[in-house]
Amino acid sequence: MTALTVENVSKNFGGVAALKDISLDVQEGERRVLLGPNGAGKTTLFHTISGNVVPSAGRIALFGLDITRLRPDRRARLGLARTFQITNLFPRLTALDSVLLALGGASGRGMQLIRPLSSYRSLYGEAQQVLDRWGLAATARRIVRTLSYGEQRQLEIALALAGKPRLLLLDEPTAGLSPAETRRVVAMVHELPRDMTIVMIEHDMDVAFELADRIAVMHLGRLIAEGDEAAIRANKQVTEIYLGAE
Amino acid sequence: MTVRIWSLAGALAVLALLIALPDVVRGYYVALATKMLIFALFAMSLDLLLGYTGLASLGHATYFGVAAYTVALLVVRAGVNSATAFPAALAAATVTGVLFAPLALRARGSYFLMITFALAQVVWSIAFGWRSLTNGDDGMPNVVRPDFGWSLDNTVSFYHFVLATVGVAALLLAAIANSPFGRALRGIRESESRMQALGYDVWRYQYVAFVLSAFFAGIAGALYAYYNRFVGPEYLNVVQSAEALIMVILGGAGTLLGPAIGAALIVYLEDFVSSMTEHWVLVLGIIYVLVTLFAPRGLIGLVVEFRQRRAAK
Amino acid sequence: MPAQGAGAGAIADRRGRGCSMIWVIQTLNGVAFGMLLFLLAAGLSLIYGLMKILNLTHGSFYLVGGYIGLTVMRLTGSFVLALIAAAVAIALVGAAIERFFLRRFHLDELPQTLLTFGFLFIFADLSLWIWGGNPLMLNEPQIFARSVPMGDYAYPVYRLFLIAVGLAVAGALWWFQEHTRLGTMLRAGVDDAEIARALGINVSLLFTLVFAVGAALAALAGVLAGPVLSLYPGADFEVLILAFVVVIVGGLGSLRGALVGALLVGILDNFGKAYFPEFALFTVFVPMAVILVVRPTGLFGRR
Amino acid sequence: MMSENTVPFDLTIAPHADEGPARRCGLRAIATAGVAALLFAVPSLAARAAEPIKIGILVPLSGNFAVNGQQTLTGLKMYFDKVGNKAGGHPLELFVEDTQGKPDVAVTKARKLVQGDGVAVLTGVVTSGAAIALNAFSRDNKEPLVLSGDAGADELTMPGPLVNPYLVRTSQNGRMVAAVGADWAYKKGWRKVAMIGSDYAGGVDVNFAFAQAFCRLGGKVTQAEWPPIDTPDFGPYLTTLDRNVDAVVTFEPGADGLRLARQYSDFGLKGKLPVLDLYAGLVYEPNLPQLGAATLGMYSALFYSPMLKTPENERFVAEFQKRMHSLPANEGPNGYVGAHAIVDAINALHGDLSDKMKFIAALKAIKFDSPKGEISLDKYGQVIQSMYIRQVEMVDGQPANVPIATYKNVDQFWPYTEAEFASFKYTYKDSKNSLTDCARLLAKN
Repeated sequence: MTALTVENVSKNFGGVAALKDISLDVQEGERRVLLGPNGAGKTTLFHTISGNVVPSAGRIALFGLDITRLRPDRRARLGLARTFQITNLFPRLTALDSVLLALGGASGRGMQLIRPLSSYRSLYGEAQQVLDRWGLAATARRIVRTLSYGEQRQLEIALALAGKPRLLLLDEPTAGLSPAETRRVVAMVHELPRDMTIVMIEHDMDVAFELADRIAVMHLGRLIAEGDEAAIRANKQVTEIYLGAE
Repeated sequence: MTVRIWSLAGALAVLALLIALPDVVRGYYVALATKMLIFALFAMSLDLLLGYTGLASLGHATYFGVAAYTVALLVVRAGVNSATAFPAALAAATVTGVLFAPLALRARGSYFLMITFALAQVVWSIAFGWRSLTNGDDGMPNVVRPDFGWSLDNTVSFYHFVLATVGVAALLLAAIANSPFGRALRGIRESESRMQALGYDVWRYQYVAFVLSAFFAGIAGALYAYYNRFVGPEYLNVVQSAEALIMVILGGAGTLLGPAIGAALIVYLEDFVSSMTEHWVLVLGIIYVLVTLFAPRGLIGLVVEFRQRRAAK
Repeated sequence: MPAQGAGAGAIADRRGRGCSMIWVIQTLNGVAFGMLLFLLAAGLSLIYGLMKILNLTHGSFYLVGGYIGLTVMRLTGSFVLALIAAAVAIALVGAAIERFFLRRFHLDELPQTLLTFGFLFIFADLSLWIWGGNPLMLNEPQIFARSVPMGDYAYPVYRLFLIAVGLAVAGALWWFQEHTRLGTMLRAGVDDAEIARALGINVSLLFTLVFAVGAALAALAGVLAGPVLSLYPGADFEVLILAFVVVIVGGLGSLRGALVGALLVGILDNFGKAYFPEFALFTVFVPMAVILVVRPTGLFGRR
Repeated sequence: MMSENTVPFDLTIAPHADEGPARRCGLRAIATAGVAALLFAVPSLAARAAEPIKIGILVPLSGNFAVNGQQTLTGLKMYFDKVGNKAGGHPLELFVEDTQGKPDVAVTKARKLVQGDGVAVLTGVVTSGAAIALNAFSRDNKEPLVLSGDAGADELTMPGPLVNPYLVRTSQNGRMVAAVGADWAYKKGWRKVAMIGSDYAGGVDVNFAFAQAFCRLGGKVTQAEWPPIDTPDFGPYLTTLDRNVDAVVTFEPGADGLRLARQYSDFGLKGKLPVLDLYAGLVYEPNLPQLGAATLGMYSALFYSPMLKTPENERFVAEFQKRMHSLPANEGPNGYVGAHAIVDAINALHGDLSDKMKFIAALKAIKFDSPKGEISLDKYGQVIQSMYIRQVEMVDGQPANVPIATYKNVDQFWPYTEAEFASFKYTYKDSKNSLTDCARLLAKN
């Protein structure tokens, strides 16, 4: 089954075209990496998929369901989760509280007005498990603002995973991390269940080739190449634009 | 766990002290304490919006004033029983919130502040200008206090009535703050986009918070109409809204207890300092500046910081 | 001649008097008032745009500036000296407030609000202490202390002078923003403080400078408004509210927005009061509410 | 830091405990004339006889009405000082509280004065909103209230929902000045006038009273403009002003008055259309030296003029100038008369204020000469006094409001009898938009 369909999507910002006629199909369980230099439009494409930006033209479908005009939170409840390129966490909450929020969003229990959250024992257990699983157990009671950058990037991913999404969008999960931290994140992704579909923006070529089933390359708002590692390595245009630039 | 026991014991001690207050201090201070309680609730209601949801409103006096005016109009103009007017006032404040929230929530940050302010000014203008109904700036005297079988005309019994009402409202607010809904509001305050990505319908949460906040402000407003036995357009004024904001910030936004303390402190200081010197405005101004410098997260923020620092050691 | 052309006394007739001169006068009134608003709002808007500070002390800069100008004017008799003294004194006060207080809470909204509110209180009481509670009227310079005939009416020359000053300041600010290095930095800073820093701009100095200039503009407005609006306790808050309205209508952080907003508010208020007097209480706030509901970021504002 | 130094929430004060530190500071100490008497008093009989009578003064000392509050307070203190702060054999102790001009604060402070300090009478009060709120407080708590400030809402002293047996007003009421102004205007030969009135309850009250009295005589208001309070620019009103009238009648207190006076001259209307300024907001005494020639020739109606050539007034003006370095306007004399009334009533009862109704009766029985002229009260406790029409002239090189006509013994219903006044169908509350409609204004029940 096709997990994600992007059909002829374009986006203009005040006359400047950020996305030009992008079409993309991602199969269920596939690991897809988006490559491309800065300004290629990768993050904008992510925004149109997650619903933060409404495309000027084109259509987006999630597991066969048209989501082009849905709000981000509706898409999230359909099983789509994402991380942000610039860390987007809850700076003044604890790591545990953050995960609790992530679990609550998926469960739709957020509109409970009176019963204290602390009485939802099972939820707490689940949240602690999420943190344990992704090596963040020690951070549970710490205020997010005080976590190290690497821990914050890990928490980004943990939050996205808490709701057990079917499609996960990772926006440069390893950007700015030390080699050791990068390896930890790569391991994290490797451990994810194989039926989870992942689309990921990545600058680090080694990481990209290690994780990807297929790779798509963007340049100046266009999709210029698609294929597996070998096909991309062989693609002349990609070598010129992207690899050459490194 | 010991912390929890201690805070429970502390809360009970404070409650006992509040109940026994009329036996300890003389009449005037009981009345002043009543006013402190009412404004504590007003500030806490705004805290739900400002401190928890991250929406700074400069029009919160609207809901306070609409409730107060509803009580006065029903009691003085329509001759409705004063106790019946109370739920009607809460309904009026809530409905105003229901109507204004969609307009205000079109914007965020400083623009939200401005829209709430603009809407509040319109309501103030109506209360001020519709003389045949509201008496304009002369205000409406002769508001009767409700009678639930025992008279509230006495300072002490009215104090206990307000204490009970504000107490229940504060418990409700605390429950909301600690419910999954309240936690979600904090998440929204910290990052709207992240909450959306997690599947929260952010707008709906903000809407409900806005309306709840209007409802609780309405309780405070209705109580204030009973307290003074009159209403005037000052209740709806931007000065009143600004004062509520300052109470919240001074005490510590997002803590409920902080804004309550901030409100009580400002009510007390305005009364106390203005009896000592006509330059009480200057004194209050200096206090605000000093508090900002030494406790930028509000008075409660000092305590929290202290605790965190000790925990870190 | 308008008065003769009008039917004797009938109000509907008088309001509908199809006389162009009244329209000219009303427009001039609106523009003159709008120019005062522009001087006030420009600083407020720039300070917000660059530092994201909603400066509640801005009205105090206006009032105290006006009072300083009045004192200098009464001591020396020179209007120009009054303007200079007020602008310089308030610029220094503004710079000090930015440097020693607001700076510590950069981008931290709540403490900044409490701080500027505290200063609003402090200045309000100090000026009541120093200048007393009676409304005080500043005298305009002798050359402008007359009226020119306009049809059946007379129009005060000083208001024409206000329009000229407002246009000159708007022009100067525009030139500064477009054609000087500092102006470029300012625009970059308004767009994105990070970019500004990356460009090697001394953001810290820029902040102080902009805050001081904004404060000085408010002080100028205070002195210039003195002969028309007079100075009195409470004026600080009144003009703060009006300046708020202007920047909301125009959009925060935009010089063009401040100018258009100021003219719009000035003219709407004037014609509203003249032709729909029964809605005089609403002439300012209802248009503002409508604009905000339709366009929540004002006419020229960005998110 | 805060909680220790600045918040001594005094939980220990018992009902009659000694004065805490708060009591001794600032305003209170300045005003406490009885302190010396207390210090030297010997316990027993002497002490009992010298037990001070406490008087609570409620005036705005901060905010927009601070200056009016200061002037009223000065007037009050001048008279209390004149009698050596003694009345009926008792020292007088003054407790001053700042109302900020807000009704809710006024009531809070009144409660403090009555329940905390135990004052026997409340006085002062500048704004009508505060007066109406305090009136209810006084009625509910059976606390005598002597309105000696500007607060002029008519209904306070008239039969109706606000009736309060514990209230007297020695200052004025809104309509008395306006009704006299209308009479004088008609006698001067004016038949058509335009009105500019500040758009608040007091403004509508005053202008309505003028229009009604003017209509009754045969005159007509052809236009009524209502600028909101704090109108920065009167340009729109002045340019649409009806020029085809005999005069312009204004009511614009505060900064609005100063602005209107100035802009009236700027727009070239001065000299073309005479002005009758009800309550003298434009030609307020502190405005005159600032406005110079702009106000020359303007008429005004008020219950006082500093230019009155009576010995009472000349003494008053000299003393007032010594204290305030300016000429008194309306507030100072009002405060002075209020204090005089309180002192006379205490004297009449030899200092025994235990029966409040007797105290009120003694107040209503007062009759004396004052800087304002002869003062007495009607059965409702409302002042009966003289009204003056004044005109701005140069006196010793300074513009001044010189009295040109006097109306004696004007009561609150003037020129009507109480019965005729009560027979009118409409009140000011429902008439803001019908001042030009004489038939409606004069309609009877």
